[in-house]
Amino acid sequence: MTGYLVVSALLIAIGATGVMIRRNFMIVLMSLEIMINGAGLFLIAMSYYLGNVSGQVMFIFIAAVAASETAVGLAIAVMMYKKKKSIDINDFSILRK
Amino acid sequence: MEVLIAIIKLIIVVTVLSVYVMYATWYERKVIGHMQQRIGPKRVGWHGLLQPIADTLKSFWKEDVIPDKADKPLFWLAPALAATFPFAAAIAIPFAPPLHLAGGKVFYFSVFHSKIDILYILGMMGLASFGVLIAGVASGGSKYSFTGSQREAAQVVSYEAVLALALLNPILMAHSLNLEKIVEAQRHLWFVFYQPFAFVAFVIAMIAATARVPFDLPEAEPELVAGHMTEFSGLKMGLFFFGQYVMIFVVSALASIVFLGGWTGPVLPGLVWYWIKILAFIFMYTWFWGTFPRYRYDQLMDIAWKALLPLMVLNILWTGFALAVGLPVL
Amino acid sequence: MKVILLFVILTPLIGFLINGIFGKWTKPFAGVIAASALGISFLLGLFPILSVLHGHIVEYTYFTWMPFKEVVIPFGLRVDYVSAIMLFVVTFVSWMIHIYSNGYMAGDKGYARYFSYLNLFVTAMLILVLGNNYLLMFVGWEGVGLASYLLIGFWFEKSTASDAGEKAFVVNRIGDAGFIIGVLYMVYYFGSVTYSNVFPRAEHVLGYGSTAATIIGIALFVGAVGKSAQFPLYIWLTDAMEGPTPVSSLIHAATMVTAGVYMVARSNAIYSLSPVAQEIVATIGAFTAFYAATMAITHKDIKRILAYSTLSQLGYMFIGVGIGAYWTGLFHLMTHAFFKGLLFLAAGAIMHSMRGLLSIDLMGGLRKYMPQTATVMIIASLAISGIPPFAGFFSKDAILGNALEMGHPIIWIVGEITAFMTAFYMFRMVFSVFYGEEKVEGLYHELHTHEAPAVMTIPMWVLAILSIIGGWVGIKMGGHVPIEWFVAHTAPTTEVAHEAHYSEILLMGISVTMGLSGILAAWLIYIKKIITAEKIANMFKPIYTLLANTYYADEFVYCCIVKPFWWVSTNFLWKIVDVIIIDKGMVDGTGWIAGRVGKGLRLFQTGFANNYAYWISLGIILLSSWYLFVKII
Amino acid sequence: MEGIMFYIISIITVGGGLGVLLSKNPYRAAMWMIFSFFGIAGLFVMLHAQFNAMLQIIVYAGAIAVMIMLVMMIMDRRMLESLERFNPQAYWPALIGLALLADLSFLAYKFKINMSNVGKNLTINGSNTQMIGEILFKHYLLPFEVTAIILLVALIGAVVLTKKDIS
Repeated sequence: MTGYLVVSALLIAIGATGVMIRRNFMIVLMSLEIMINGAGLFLIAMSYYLGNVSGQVMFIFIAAVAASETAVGLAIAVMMYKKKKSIDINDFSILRK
Repeated sequence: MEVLIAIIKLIIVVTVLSVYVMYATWYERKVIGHMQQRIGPKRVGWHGLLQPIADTLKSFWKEDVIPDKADKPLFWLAPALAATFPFAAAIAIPFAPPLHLAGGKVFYFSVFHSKIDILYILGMMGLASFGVLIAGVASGGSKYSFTGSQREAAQVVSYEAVLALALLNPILMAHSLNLEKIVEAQRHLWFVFYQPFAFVAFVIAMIAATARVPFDLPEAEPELVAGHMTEFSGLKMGLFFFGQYVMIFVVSALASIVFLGGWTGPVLPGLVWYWIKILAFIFMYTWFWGTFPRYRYDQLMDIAWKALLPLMVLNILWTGFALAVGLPVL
Repeated sequence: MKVILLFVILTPLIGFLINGIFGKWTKPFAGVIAASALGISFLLGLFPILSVLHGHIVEYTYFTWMPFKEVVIPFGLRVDYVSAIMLFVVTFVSWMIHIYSNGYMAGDKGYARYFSYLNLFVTAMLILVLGNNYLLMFVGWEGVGLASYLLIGFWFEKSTASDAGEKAFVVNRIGDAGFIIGVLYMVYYFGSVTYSNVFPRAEHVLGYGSTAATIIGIALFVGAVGKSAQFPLYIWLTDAMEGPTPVSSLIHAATMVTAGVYMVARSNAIYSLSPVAQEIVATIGAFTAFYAATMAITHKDIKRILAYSTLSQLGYMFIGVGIGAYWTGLFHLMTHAFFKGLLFLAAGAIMHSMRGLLSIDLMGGLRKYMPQTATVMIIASLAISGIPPFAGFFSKDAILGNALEMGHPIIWIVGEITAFMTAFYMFRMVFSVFYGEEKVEGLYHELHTHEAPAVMTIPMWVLAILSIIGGWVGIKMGGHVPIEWFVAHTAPTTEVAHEAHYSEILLMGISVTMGLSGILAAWLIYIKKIITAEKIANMFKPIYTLLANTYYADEFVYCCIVKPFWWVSTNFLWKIVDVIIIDKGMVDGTGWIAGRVGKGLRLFQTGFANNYAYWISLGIILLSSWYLFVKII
Repeated sequence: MEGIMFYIISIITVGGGLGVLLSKNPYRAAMWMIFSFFGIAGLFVMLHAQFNAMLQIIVYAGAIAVMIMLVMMIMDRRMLESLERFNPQAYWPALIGLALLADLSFLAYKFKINMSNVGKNLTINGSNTQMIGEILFKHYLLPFEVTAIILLVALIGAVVLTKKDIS
């Protein structure tokens, strides 16, 4: 069991690091996906070890939410690209002002 | 033991599919030739029967050109993926009705057999487009390749949804995702009679998902030369063809299993029925190729999003409702 | 049968979908589609009705609608002795009105929209009638509310129409709250809302005369008051006359407003347990009957007269169900659906040929121009006045006779007086519209007043025939009254300890006398002109003004409810709560605090998305560390 | 046997993740991401969650990845590929990531549950799909409907965002 949980922790950590250090917005989105998958893996592993299928059901919800998150994220990316001709995350700082 | 059987099956499937693909090209050229009042391949062998072998051999000896600006690893990866995923989908397709052996055992004529066959096939079909996508990216800035890949991506995303929704109706009616169970559920009447709209939508979506005429926009010759395959040559290009033809086989088999009752049918043995149906679909592809003009790109998208998708959603609502309250579905 | 019953509901729904979605294309035959959908629905509905007549209650559960832990609510349909009557009345009268609408609405630019709404309304009404549990009934209840809102405000360009739609919606909401409370109580006590589950156990669970039964009864009755426009919540109905006239006929005469009566009759098992609730129902019914009749006397607008008379007749129905003789209420509901539907349709025909004019002051001698409409109008008026052998006589007499026998003499007296007034105002209208001389010279010529087309007159004639013979099921045959015997299977009459016996012939005689004297009075005043109406009005000036202004009910609502609200809103909510507490204290205060805090936090807001991620990650680390070190170690 | 399988698949999964983290070219990153998704699907199969494994492939690899690729293809290629790999000050966040990893792994190591039900109750009549359906539409009906609304909102949001020029 620990193995699965460690893999899940690794994925979450990798995803989080990706979100923190990458500059390319598309890769930030991908890192988010990786992170979500880490969480999903945790749920499925727990569903297996606890003998309760609820975890798998939760994964379905996670998948749906991940899909919507990607859709909105990509829409933002497209809009930002239209406006700034760039998807460098450091250019996305209009909220600062 | 089981692993051994699986490996043997795999080898057989590879061989059969390779031969099938070679002769599918011959068959298509013949049929399209006759439709256009030509003869088609005639020189190599009797009625050109050896032509595909000659073609295959030639593609082996062709010079393998790799553009300077190409992204090398991806350039290698693209044709490999384009051939692998359709093939991965094909291993779940049975090649014959399952054989009931003595002692209650069942011998399946498919390499991979599970309770969720259809989901597996859908997943692999969705992935099959990656080969094309990467081909565009890897070709090193070739406009033709890039545009072709772009179109393919948009087309696949749209039609994959239609395909899945259309499949959902028979799945609901059969209460199973397993191909054998679905065939079993159609013992009395094929689902095409219950679900004519879903069948039509599935046929349209399957042509679009395999990017053939009249939806072959990713490789529209007049505008894009050869679309995503422009920069590829020799064996690599052959692999793209292999992928596409295997894909056609997969969707044809899926359509005949899910909507036309697979190996059920009167008089003739199951195996014969099954292959008649599959070959009919493959003939349909060629027929469309010979007769239809290509759609415009916006029309393609309109068909998917404005016509097929709402129609299928309504269809599913109706099917689910009818099944829930015990009405006849049609 | 299972499928047939479902399609009784589905056919109007399909009609609604066709006209609603493809209205642009189906416009030329939208009316035909809608009417044939209703026709099919009616014919299919006959099968379950026949089955009930043979003594088999039809009930099917189609699927589980809402599975909660203990309370499982199914989606099921039920046709028993009560709902069979409703099913027949609703589908048949609606069908007639759909056919009639083909002529009435011809040329309107919202033709397809109108018919889609009409079909939606019937769908909702059928769900209300056929559902086998209270929650499904509530779906229909709200569905008819929605459809009536859409239909009343059909000509939404007119601000009065859209206002009337909103008013109907808002007033109904008060009643719905009561209904919901009743249903929730029921869930609390029974753990179920299915009829077949609740009613047999009602006596066992609640007990005779218990507070719980009274609360449920009253809460449900509040819902009925809203939907059936009884005394305090009746104000929406008269305004609702802004809709097209067939809509008034459908919604405000035959179907929706009777939903309350149906619901009380349906819940007979609960009402029978609570004499208090019954008393309230009957009293409010009697009061409304009288109160509305007085208002009908002074009004000059045909549709308003009919609206008030509807209120009055609904009051009669509530007397019927309130005294515990449920069959009388349902019986009157049925006959009323026939003759009041007919009256509204005839009024619509007049309106159609008078180009929308409705005041009885402008009409007179219309009989010569519209002979058929005049005939059916007189038949319907005779029916509502309770003249034998027309339908209204039997049902009204059954209600009043039972009221007296069950020991409610005051209600009986009020009912008889109301019967007199009913006859009077109905024939006041008939005489001033159809008899006498043309009041405005050349008006008819100018308007090209003419008889309505056949597509409108035929449904009127069908309803006219039913207005005559519809009451005959109330004649005693072979020792029992057929309709009483029929309804009593599902809704048995409450037993009373001391049953007084009065001579039936005498009671009938009194009723008939009341009706005839009302007609006579109207004849004397409006035809013979022994004394003109103005003179009487002047004689009782204060009362007349009061009545003509509908007891100042709208003004009362405005003064006592809207005004104080207004005052509290301006003086307290706005000036003190809003300005001082919320604006100064909370909004500015939070802003101030947020500003202060923000100044500190601004250091963190670098505007780089990555930096935000650091903090989130640090938060996760802190949380997991806390869990690790505090919880586990 | 199973242990070896687990290690191979874990290496694929984590390797894919690292590929996303480290690769400069976003297209290659997408490929690595798909690689990682495959690994996770494999892990799901090992955990007897066949339905979710297929869902993983269809939704993540088939739809989300294709969507990301599609959006990247709309953008200017040279701009995409010429971006700097990391933020200028990437050391601190990398440290935070490492700390997160250490923390979570330690948590995973310390985590103790009752192991008496391992692998049970995951199927009805041998079908994982049916079990999920039973639970999803009976116990989680409301969350399911809420999810549907979330998807609808995201759909509308995405359309609005891409359609209007916000200035």
